[in-house]
Amino acid sequence: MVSMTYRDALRRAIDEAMAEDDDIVVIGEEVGRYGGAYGVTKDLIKTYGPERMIDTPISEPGIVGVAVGAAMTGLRPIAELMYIDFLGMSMDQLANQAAKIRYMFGGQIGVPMVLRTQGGTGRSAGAQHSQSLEGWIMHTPGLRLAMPATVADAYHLLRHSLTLPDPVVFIEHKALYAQKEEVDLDAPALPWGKAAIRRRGDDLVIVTYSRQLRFAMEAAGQLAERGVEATVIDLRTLNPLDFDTIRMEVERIGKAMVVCEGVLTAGVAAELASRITEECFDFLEQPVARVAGEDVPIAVSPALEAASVPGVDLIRDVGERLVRW
Amino acid sequence: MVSMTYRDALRRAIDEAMAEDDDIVVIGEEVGRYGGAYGVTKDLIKTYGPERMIDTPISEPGIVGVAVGAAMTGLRPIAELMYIDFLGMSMDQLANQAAKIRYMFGGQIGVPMVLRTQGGTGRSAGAQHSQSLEGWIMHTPGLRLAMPATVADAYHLLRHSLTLPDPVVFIEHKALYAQKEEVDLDAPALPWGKAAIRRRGDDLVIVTYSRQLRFAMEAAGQLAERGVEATVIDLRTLNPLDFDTIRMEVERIGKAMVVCEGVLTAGVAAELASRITEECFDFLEQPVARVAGEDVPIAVSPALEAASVPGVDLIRDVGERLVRW
Amino acid sequence: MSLKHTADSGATTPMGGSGQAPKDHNSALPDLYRTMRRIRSFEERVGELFVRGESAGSMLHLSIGEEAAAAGICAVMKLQDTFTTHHRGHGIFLARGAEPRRMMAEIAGKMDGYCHGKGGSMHIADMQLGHLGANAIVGGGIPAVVGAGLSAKRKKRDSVSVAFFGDGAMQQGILYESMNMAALWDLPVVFVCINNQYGMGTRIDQATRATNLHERALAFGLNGHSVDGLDVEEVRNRARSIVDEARGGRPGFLAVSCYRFYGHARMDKSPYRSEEEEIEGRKKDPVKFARDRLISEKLAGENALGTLDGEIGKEMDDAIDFAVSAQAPSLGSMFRDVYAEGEPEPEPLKIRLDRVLARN
Amino acid sequence: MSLKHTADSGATTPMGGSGQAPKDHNSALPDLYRTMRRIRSFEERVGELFVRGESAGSMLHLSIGEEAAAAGICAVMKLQDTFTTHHRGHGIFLARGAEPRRMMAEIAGKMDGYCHGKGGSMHIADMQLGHLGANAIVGGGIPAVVGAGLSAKRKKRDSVSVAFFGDGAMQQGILYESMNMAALWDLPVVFVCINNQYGMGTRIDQATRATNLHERALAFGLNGHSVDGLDVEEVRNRARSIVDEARGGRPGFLAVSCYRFYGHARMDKSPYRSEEEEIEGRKKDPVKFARDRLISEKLAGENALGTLDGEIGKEMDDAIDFAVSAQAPSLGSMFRDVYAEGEPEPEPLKIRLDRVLARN
Ligand SMILES: Cc1ncc(C[n+]2csc(CCOP(=O)(O)OP(=O)(O)O)c2C)c(N)n1
Ligand SMILES: Cc1ncc(C[n+]2csc(CCOP(=O)(O)OP(=O)(O)O)c2C)c(N)n1
Ligand SMILES: [Mg+2]
Ligand SMILES: [Mg+2]
Repeated sequence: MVSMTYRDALRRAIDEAMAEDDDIVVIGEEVGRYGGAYGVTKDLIKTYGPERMIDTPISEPGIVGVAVGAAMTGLRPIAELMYIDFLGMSMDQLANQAAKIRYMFGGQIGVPMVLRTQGGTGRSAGAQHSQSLEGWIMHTPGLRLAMPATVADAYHLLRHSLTLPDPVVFIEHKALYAQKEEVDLDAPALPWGKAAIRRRGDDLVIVTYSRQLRFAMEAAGQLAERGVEATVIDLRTLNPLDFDTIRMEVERIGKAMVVCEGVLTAGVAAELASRITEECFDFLEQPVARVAGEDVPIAVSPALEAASVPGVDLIRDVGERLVRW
Repeated sequence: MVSMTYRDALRRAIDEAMAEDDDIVVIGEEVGRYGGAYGVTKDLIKTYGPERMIDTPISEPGIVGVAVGAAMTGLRPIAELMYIDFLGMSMDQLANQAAKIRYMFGGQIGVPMVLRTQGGTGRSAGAQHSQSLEGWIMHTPGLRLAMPATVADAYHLLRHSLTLPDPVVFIEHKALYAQKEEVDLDAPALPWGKAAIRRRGDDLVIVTYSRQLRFAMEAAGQLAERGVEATVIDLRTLNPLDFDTIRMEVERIGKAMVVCEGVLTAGVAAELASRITEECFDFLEQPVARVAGEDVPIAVSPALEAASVPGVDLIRDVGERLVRW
Repeated sequence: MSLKHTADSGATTPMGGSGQAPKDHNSALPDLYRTMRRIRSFEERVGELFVRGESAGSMLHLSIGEEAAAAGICAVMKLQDTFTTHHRGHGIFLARGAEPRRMMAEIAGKMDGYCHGKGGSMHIADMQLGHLGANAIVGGGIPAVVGAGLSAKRKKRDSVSVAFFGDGAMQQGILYESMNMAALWDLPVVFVCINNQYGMGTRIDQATRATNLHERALAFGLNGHSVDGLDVEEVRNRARSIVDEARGGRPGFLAVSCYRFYGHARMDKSPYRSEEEEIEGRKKDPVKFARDRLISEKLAGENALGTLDGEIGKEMDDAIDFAVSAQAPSLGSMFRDVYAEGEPEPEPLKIRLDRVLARN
Repeated sequence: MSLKHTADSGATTPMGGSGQAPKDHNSALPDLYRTMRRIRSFEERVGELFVRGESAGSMLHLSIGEEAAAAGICAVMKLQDTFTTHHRGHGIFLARGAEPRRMMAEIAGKMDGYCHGKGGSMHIADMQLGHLGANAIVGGGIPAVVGAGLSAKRKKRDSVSVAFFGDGAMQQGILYESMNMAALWDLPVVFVCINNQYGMGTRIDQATRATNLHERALAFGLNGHSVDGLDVEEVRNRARSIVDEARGGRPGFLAVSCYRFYGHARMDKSPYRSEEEEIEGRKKDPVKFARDRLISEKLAGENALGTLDGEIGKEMDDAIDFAVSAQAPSLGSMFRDVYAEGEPEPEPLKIRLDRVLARN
């Protein structure tokens, strides 16, 4: 066991994968000399040189498009969008090209690329640098979607993403980079596509991912002090979605809450809640509670920013009311 | 009452609005001389000239961005994306600019523009010209979203959109343009934001919009022959969403199906189903059935294309099973 | 990649003979003519397929009038080279050696097509021939060649990647991002703009003030040129130096001017341009120009050419027959190839609904 | 629009006197110096606000070293003109006449800021001053000026719209789409690239091979120029003709070269460039250059300038005090301004959950 940050685990995953697989190149703004806006690729250029740590101009549509072409011709690019908020510029290359190429071309070829990016609130960065846009990705067939919440998963999910035949959107959370955990990265990991049960209880199921897992775990701890025991499921990947694990727990317990940072309407929380409801209807004592971002842009004001996404208190209160009702 | 196509109703709405409001300009590819790829703006250039029917280069990000700037400075642009599939190129200007400007700038100014576009299957146009991407829009706070299913609504919703203070994404369906109905456009219309109950029954509620309304109505007709009476709700707008109408019918009937053409996962059907479930849980005898597009890209093969989105048979069968169960 | 096509590698001479293509300038013309004639005939058959109601949809964009760009540029590409095309790419793909049968079957949306009926005319591709894909998004296929150029450079493949697109795409920002990166990284990449004067109904001078298209490439540091697309040999010669220099790491740009003989797609009757203009435009016929020159330079006789044209016509008729009688894809194939083989397929809605509706 | 700022319209002279700004060339310098000095002092205070932990976040981009672009270009804009800026736009906004207090309050995320604490440094705007908004998306604010140009032309407002952006945005495709449309439609629009040599940690020659930035504008048919950003009078003169021609319908482009004195944002210590380079770069100090010239040309004495600088310093200290003591926005304001006044606000999650959890 070593103590490691989420940032360093990501870095180690990239480093090891690049050492093993010569075809991996990193393509993005400030990924090389600068070492990444959040330091994830720091110093990798010293090992792999500028040919593999490719600093690009500020050209988001182009970056993703270049990665698509590279992936089709034998490389395994890690493209980076500095903020997921820039997805709107790249969505054509991602959703119309990367996601559809295998299908449109009748299975002739795939696009084995990883699009690394980060999202979420926490830095007073305002409406254009704080979004959680995984909903757009989850709604796009052909794209895998990984959202690690823990240090170990930052490592394992990224390593695994770099072996997959199809494009993976890999979304980190900006507020997690400095998070430290004791990890043994050589211990066997959960398989790709499998959700992790981070805590077991009999009163309530909380389904979540990415940074909201931290809040959910803290809320679950507070709930336990009040005699409410929650199961907390960390989805790890949204595509594939491990519904079996959700089903098992919801059918066992009968009460569920889903927690996402992205805005409520037509987002991931809606998918999770409706899927749970349609598949576990007869087991549900209560409607699934959706806890998600408010349907507003994110303000720069730290107070407004924090209030516009779920936090520990809200999760705890909703959990308590779900169970006590 | 006159007989009119959806296309002509749209055209009339634009024509009348432009005649009344000098600030309206149309900005898009082939909107002027050509008259629109689907003929909606045919000959309007004869009345309004190239200064108001502005043919643009093929520059989707730019087109939306230009409309944003025009809307902020006193015009009321109707920007056109020839296919909603091109949204991926324009999403930054739409979601990061148009949708957020009023909020980011503290309410100083709005972006009163309408983004007209069309989506859906029906022309063997393949994966990049057949999508239903309203889910991305509905998941973006700040954007209004209208999706007319009928000829009268094509007219009324577009007229109303052209009076609103905020950006409206107005999505037509390519398979509806030639649809003809008897309409009296001078008769009072349902208010903006109000859903229409297109058929009343006591056995089942079908919630839908755009072209799927046609299929739902036909399915409801077939269900009636089998003794099942469905209420069919046409949402007309997804933002605002008239949940009161849905609630009233679902609470009365207890069985609901939602029908969308966009892909199932994390789309509009998920929002509608989870909203219905969370608000009407105690009235539901059954889980809400989600009928939506398959989680695949759209193939060019007409057979595959048709099979990948809901049709009359599927809606009818699901309706019957929901009720008989 | 194993390639079979009619590029530099030679193979058969156009007059039906065998052996290496002659090396000197003039005698490449028969090959080029044959390529262009095949394109022309193929496109005419695509029109016929549509009229017979056997095409998948009407979004069929014919490259009649643009054959010299396809033939001239593909002639200087090598086996290992790759490319992407726009929506009007049949001719390029044929010039590269595609099989008309499989192309026509794809255009008809059939199982035996290059993409098993999923891609159609606008999303046809073939990795065997280095065809990284046609694209229905104007400009959408452009950055991929920069990625392919990166691969080629890194893997020392000595291959060039060529993006083919129309004049309309000159107004898409992604072209400039792509050219800038290609220049910055010294990539073996060529950008080819087939300037047929129109983007749908918009004439090039209605889309931009800057109609000397290659000047934009120069401003980004590329090796930029323009050439008239009437004379295929001129196109080929111009392309050769550009492609060769690109292979050496100096990315290039070539605008080939020509005229789109017919409507934008099958439903378009081009009401936005005059008949006189069309008559004038169609005089810029690269197929006729090459044929006339073959005769005037005594490289081929009228009879031999007539025979050749007839053979090509039969080949293309056969492609139609093949396409029409080919099978539609099975419904089950709908869920295939969303993800790689071996990955679980997306669950069909009906199975999900069965489970939900028949619960417990 | 009612505007109050220090542009062409004159108003107060920089030395604290009143009356019209002098009309001849040399004597505009005091005005320009005062504007630049105010920018410099303001930006220094922004740094201080951050160090004191009173700023909203650390994404604060100082324009120290770039003052001549802001002052020189805003000096030739008219009351009715509009503009957008990039994320490094404090100086431009100040040059246009913004109130330091309300700016600083916005940067602190407070209710009394220009955007009531919702926009912050990167999304500040003021319709009164024609500021259509700063933008945190590199290139994101560029096409809006084309739209503003359309409005101006259609409404015969005789106003120009100016997009300010960095050298990094020169590699964003949307710039070319925007320039192309501006040229095509003869719009009163100017594109101003403030080339501070870096996009974050990437030096301009690491982002492009084509560092003569204005050549790209020329290739799209614009009136393109470059100017050194050391001498504010030179910038102003160059800008004047470009802005004037734009007003007449000939869109322009101006690249102003300068040096970003400090890190990209507050957390960046610029490890990617050498100390020598920074020392060299900071020698291109437009504020010092103008101050020296004021003295050498006897337009102002050392004492008067010292007094002026001191007054400006106090003004900016006051802005910090104002910002620090201003109120945070109320939580309820979170739901305000998503849609226009009078439209229903989005339902807060807690209200929804209350209903769901306490049903019947
Ligand atoms: C991004 C995008 N915008 C618009 C269209 C619609 N469209 C298809 S082809 C075309 C014209 C393209 O013109 P050009 O690039 O010159 O190619 P050509 O058709 O002349 O070969 C347009 C506007 C599209 N398919 N993709
Ligand atoms: C679309 C987009 N890509 C990347 C970023 C991250 N980013 C912010 S500023 C910046 C550098 C911009 O450089 P330049 O345009 O030269 O402006 P400067 O910071 O030098 O003023 C980058 C990469 C962003 N905000 N938006
Ligand atoms: Mg063209
Ligand atoms: Mg810069």
